[in-house]
Amino acid sequence: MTAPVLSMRGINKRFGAVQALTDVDFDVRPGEVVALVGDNGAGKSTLVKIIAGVYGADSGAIEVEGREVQIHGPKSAQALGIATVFQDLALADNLDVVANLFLGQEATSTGVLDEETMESRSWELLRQLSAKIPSVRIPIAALSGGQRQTVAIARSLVGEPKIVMLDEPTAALGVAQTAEVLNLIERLRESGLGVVVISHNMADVQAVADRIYVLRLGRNAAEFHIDDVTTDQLVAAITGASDNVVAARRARSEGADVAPNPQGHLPEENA
Amino acid sequence: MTAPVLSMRGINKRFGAVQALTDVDFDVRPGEVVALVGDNGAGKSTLVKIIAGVYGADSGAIEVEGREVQIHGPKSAQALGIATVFQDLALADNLDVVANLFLGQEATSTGVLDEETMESRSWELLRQLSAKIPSVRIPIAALSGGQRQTVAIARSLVGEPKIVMLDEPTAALGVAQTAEVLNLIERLRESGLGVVVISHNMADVQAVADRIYVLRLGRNAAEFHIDDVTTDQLVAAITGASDNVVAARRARSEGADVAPNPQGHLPEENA
Amino acid sequence: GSNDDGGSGSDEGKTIALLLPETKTTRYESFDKPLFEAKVKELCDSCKVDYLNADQDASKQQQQAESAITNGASVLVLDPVDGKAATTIVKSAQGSDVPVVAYDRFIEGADYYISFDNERVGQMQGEALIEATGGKGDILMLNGSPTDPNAAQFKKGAHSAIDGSGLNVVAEYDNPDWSPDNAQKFTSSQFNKVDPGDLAGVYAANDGQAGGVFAAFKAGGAAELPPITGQDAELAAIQRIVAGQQFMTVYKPIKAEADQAAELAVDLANEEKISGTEDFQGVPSFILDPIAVKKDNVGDTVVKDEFYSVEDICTSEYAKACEDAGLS
Amino acid sequence: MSFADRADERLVQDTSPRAMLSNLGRRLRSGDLGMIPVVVGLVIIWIVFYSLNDRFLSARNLVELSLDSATIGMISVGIVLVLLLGEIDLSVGSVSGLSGSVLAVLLVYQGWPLLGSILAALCAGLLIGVFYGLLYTRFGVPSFVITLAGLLAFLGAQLNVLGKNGTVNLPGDSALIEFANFTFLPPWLSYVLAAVVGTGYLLARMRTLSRRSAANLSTPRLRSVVVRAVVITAAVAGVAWYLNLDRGIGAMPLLWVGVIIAMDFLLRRTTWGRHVFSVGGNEEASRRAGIGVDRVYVSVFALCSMFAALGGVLAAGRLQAVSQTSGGTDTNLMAIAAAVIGGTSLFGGRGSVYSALFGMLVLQSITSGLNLIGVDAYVRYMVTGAVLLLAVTIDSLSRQARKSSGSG
Amino acid sequence: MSFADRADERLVQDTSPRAMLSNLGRRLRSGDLGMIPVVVGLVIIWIVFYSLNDRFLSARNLVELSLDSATIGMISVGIVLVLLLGEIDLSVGSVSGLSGSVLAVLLVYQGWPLLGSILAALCAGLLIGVFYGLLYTRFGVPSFVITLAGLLAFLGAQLNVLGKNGTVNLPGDSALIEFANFTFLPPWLSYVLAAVVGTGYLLARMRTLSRRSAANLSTPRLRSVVVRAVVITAAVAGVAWYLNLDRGIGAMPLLWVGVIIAMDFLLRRTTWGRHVFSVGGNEEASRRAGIGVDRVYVSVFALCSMFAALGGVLAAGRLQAVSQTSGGTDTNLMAIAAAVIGGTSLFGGRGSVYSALFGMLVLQSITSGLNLIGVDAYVRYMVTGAVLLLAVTIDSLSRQARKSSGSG
Ligand SMILES: Nc1ncnc2c1ncn2[C@@H]1O[C@H](COP(=O)(O)OP(=O)(O)OP(=O)(O)O)[C@@H](O)[C@H]1O
Ligand SMILES: Nc1ncnc2c1ncn2[C@@H]1O[C@H](COP(=O)(O)OP(=O)(O)OP(=O)(O)O)[C@@H](O)[C@H]1O
Ligand SMILES: [Mg+2]
Ligand SMILES: [Mg+2]
Repeated sequence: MTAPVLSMRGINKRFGAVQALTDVDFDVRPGEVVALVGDNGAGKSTLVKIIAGVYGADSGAIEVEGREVQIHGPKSAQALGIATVFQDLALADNLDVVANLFLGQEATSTGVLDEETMESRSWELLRQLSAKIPSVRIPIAALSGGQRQTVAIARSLVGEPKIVMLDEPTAALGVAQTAEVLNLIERLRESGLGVVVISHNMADVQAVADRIYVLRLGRNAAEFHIDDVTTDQLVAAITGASDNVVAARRARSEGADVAPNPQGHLPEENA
Repeated sequence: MTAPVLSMRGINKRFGAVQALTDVDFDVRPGEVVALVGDNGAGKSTLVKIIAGVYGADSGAIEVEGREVQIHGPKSAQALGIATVFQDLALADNLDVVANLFLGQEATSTGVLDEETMESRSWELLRQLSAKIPSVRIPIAALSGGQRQTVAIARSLVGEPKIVMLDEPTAALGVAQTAEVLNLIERLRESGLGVVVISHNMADVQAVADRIYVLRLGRNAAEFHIDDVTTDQLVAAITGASDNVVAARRARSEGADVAPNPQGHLPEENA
Repeated sequence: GSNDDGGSGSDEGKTIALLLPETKTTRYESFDKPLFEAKVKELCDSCKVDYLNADQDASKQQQQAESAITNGASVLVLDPVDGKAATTIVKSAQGSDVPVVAYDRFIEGADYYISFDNERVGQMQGEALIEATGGKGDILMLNGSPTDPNAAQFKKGAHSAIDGSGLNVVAEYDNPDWSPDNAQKFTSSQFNKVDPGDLAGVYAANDGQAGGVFAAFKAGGAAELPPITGQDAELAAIQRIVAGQQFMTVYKPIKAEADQAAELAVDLANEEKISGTEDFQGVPSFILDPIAVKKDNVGDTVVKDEFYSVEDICTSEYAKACEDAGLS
Repeated sequence: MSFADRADERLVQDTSPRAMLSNLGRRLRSGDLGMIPVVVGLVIIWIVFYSLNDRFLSARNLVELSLDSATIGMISVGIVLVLLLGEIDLSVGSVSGLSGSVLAVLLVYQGWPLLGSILAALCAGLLIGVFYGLLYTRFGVPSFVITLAGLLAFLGAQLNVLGKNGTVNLPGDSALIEFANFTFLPPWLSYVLAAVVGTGYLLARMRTLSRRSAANLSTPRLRSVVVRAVVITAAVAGVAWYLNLDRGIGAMPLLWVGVIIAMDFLLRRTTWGRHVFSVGGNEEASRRAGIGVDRVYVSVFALCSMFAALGGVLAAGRLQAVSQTSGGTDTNLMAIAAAVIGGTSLFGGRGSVYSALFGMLVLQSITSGLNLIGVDAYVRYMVTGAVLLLAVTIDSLSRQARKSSGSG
Repeated sequence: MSFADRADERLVQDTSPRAMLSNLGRRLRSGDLGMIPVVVGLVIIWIVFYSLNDRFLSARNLVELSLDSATIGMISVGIVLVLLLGEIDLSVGSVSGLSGSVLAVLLVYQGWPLLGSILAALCAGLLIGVFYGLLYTRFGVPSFVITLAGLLAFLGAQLNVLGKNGTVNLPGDSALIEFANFTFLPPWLSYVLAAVVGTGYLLARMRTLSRRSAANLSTPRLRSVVVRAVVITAAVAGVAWYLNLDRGIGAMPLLWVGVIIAMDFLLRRTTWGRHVFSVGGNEEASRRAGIGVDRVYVSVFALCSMFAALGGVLAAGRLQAVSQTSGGTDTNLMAIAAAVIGGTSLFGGRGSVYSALFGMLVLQSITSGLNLIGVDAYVRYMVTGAVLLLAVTIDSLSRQARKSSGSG
């Protein structure tokens, strides 16, 4: 097994009275797609933001390519080769699509912005993702939710990262765009990058992930290899109970009883 | 068949150089769940915003309960009994969860805000949706994506609407919360409301919808009854082609060829 | 009263408060204050001067008066931002047994008054202009700020002289903030109506505005400058007068005024008897005469009084003009 | 415990004294401190000036400070309201000057009764505010421009109303002058006031407490509520005692503080106040929630101008005269600066009316301290700037801490 | 057509003259008009004043207008920059006054050469700006407070630098006075300028055009580019011709317009400018995109103060003297107002340096028109306010239209 490109140990983060993360461990290897799943508010985005340098962890150690690092801000995370698509997208509403795609990585020729290169490259990137954007010269504020998300994802392809983190990248995407993003993730894996994907869609997770971390209420709740896990086990690990509302709905719609997985199968805690 | 509670004819909307909606027709009947699907940027949210009074249509007629109406703003839409969960959530980041839930419909006693009633009612609403929110007294800005979405959905349950419109309500939700929202939609249908759901998740759509409208590039592309349609047909109608990337992915992952649906099966255009 | 040092005959630790109205003209900080302080020091070594400046704000001045009384002042020497509104300060001070000397501007009900008469200043400016123009021709009038009560008094005095004469006021302007820039802009826009050469003279209420008027004439390409009035005897204005760029300024021998005020204040602090006053609207007063400074009497006024030294005035730029004017 | 709002296991819920102490430390570091940093800044300013001149903290000077703060402080209350909406009012100075002039002219030249004149002055303010609000909501002109135009236009109106004679002295025996300068609570009444405030606080908290436990929500401990009530009573009584060494608690500062408490109540405890915050935080979301956004704007602009008018009336009483300089440029800057120094954001949705109180006290303390020390004008300007910056930096540093710990 | 950016079938792409006309109508109604509404406001003001006094549009008065606008207009350029970041600088007046004083004192009392003095004055501005930027980025003090403190502190510094004699006359033969008052383009050069501007525009557009078609992107028609170039040349030549009836195009206004064009280029065509807009639009997003946000803030504050200093230097040249009132309160208000009137948002991320140009022209036109007509002080204030409001309402109404049609 290759050494992890990113490795985190004992990460804690508290916001006011809320302990968002408690002793979380997390590893990503090159050429591996790691899924991070968990209920709403489980702390997934917080973990991603800590890696991306948006928040500082209260305690815990982060290693990138075996070296312990301090991440002081988004800039230093990017310098370490970490590209991130945030759940809240983080686009500048007043700028157009091209400007947002290349924000912080503008193409220039003789010191002046090279708009033509950026614009034609934008069309390429967006077409790769099957984006349905009528014009790249309208401000982001005028885009639909899915169009914005596509722009945010395309952003992460500009530049040459070692690790790509995608926080619910397909939440607002149409069926075709979702498929393209899954294809993209597979392409990233093939080129040897470490990929972290957060998603609430178990089908998507199972389709692309090699390994799955489950967070529950800010703690490592379980870790699975993709081959060892069923959807029901995953859902049970996420919700913390096997007789959950998801199972109930499925049972109702299938008109049949699904045998509940005994909860004992799950690793109780990782730490 | 009952008379539509909401009926739209020939709706057009143009933004600058982009024709977002062209001659769109749309009906919702009481006690019916109508799904609105389509690719990113197809115009779904624009249509919902026109009904909710956020935008004015350039042309076209809207009838509510058989009477032709002019919707001058969100307030007048609400007066007509239309409650909306917007895709961009539209919450006040600086206010806490309770304040957002009851915004515009505050509970008062003797002219003063009745915080206790609102707070305990908030806990009820959120528990109904299995929300994982640690405290209702923190500002919305401190919530995770899914937590915000739950708050936005819970908002639509305060008050007594005739039509509930949910624009991608489950995009950021966890599996349990998604199941609860689907349950909620069914409860709304049972109590005789007209429900409009926008979603990119075909499984969810097929689970709760009675009728499905497909928008493509701002036009009515197809209309299905839930019993008459397969997922493949739906996807083909959305993407406008049966040999699409979704089918390709599915084919690849199933290791088998799926027979492409002949496109001729779909109604070409509704208008 | 809170004047806890009051009542004793000795001059041990007396505090005299000097309240001046603004900082935008130099006279207060550069002359009134140091001259007053020096004279007090000379008369009464242990006396202390509390100096306060109200930045042209009447309510701030009221607060400062209260502060001074809090601080144990035995006398207030008050140059009011607004002479009319300052009657309140007088009453409040007198209520605390602190006598008030109205300095430079009149306050009704003050215990004493030392000044040059504001209306008289305006009148002198007007008369000088009549003299310079021969009492006929077109003039511009640039008055002080419409939000400054004293400006109205200068304006009134000037009109009392000009209105009866043969001078014709083509345009009149109340300049917000007494701003030289505004004066320049106003004057140059008048050149659209009147050729600069056709103007017989310009009434400018103070030296700052006179500077703006001069700049406008120069920028407008005027071959010859008409007489321009001024007030305050700012160094820049004296230099212009020497160079023939400004006709006159009104010089108030501040040293005389400050010295008189200091003597009076020390006497009051020591509760000595005051004599030699005249009556001005019911207030015992020392009325001093302002002096019109023109090119020919610069040496006999501001230089003689050591208001400015010849070196101050005659920078390299003005050396030649100084020579011509006989300043050395 | 099984309170509805304490069920989540991620909530850190240790109520032992040690935990509460460590919590305080955490709050200190994370900057979640409300008004405390500004108050700390104020205390530092007081200590420094006291060490330079010990009359600074004399009862007499503090009474003067309270009187001086009240006039522009009243105007600042209105500024806080517009800032909460993310708007601005540059014309409060002119409006206060105009209202003062209306009052003076009606009272002195037209012989109106005092109350009638005051009402007319306030109405003038109200009308101006409504006019602003309508301009803003109908035409969408930025409030900066509307009120800049108002600053000029109403200064012109003020000059016009005052007429060519300028300064108008109010009648020396006017009740307004009496109120603004010479009316103080008698000592016994000031202690009664302290008791009333304390009891009022206690009763209000007890009511909340019982309603919360009825709704099965977590409650603060009764003991801590009682302790707070006692501390509040003692603090008010202490202030009253010290000020009573001189003239005591003035009627005008009392009105000011009363207005602030009342506005704070309106903002935090009524539907209207909630809507002010929501419109300031996210106008679009508020509109979509069906809130009458336009009405909120108009009401806030109207209130702001009315407070400006009230400030102008009080200033007239305090100065016992109205002149062309009444409500000059400084007034605007001071009123806005007080609100901002107190921590109200210029971008809307964040702040408290108490910032008008503490911000004004900071500004007036600097002015008053420098008056007592007596320095050259240029030094005074420079020191004022520097002290101002220092006072606010304390607040900003604590906010900074909050930001970087991710909880803001 | 198969351009990469014209593939979407929802794009309305009719380029017939009739469609272009109906498009213009649509843009008119939807308010997507950039600077046009302000220019319309300006034209209306001009027509009104012209009808009241026909000297208003005389070549002489327009030359004066251009000279009067340039000094504070230069300061306003810097204000636009800070506004684009959603910040404010209240101290530009004091900084311009201080720089003017530094210049005058070095030049007259210290005998420095003119260029050295100017450089020192500009450096003073630059240092102040850098200091602001560091305070803002290190401590997070709101720029309103920092620059309010600066307003006071640097006013004090100005008084101190000027010393006890106050006003300093610049040497009458100084090249600065020459530049600010008497240097005008000779007629032939002004027409050459027109030709150069037109050709420059044409060449730049042609280059873009060829690069775009090389990248397979849609291009505007060559014909329309040429037409525009001709119109621009004709307009500049026309203005030059009219001004040449009097003294011609002044060097100082030319510098001002040149600076505006250069800053517009920097803002729209360089990485730095892009970052200014992104930080102003969404600071957090910019930070996450790895932009050196702090550096952007510092550079903008520095530039703003430097432009203020440059404005102070020019004002000194124009007035031929520096005094305590140089850069008084009006300067701040005028400089900020010009930017806002020109349509730059106070909330960051939206605006153009051209707003400094047109906003300043609006303000100066009102002043100059009222000077020509000659009215009482109070009427002057009221009319200035009213005209200002009217001029901006046109702009706001068009923006309003855009908002309600959902395209903003
Ligand atoms: N800036 C913040 N301030 C305070 N609390 C926060 C902040 N950000 C997150 N939290 C809290 O931390 C917890 C974890 O949030 P996080 O955004 O990491 O959840 P998540 O797993 O991404 O959820 P989702 O699936 O809904 O996106 C939540 O309870 C949230 O309330
Ligand atoms: N305010 C606006 N200004 C300009 N164009 C807009 C605006 N809102 C939407 N559009 C355009 O209208 C089209 C339809 O957008 P809409 O938000 O309705 O799409 P949608 O179907 O909801 O897509 P998604 O699935 O991504 O949410 C898009 O191309 C978008 O660019
Ligand atoms: Mg998340
Ligand atoms: Mg949508």
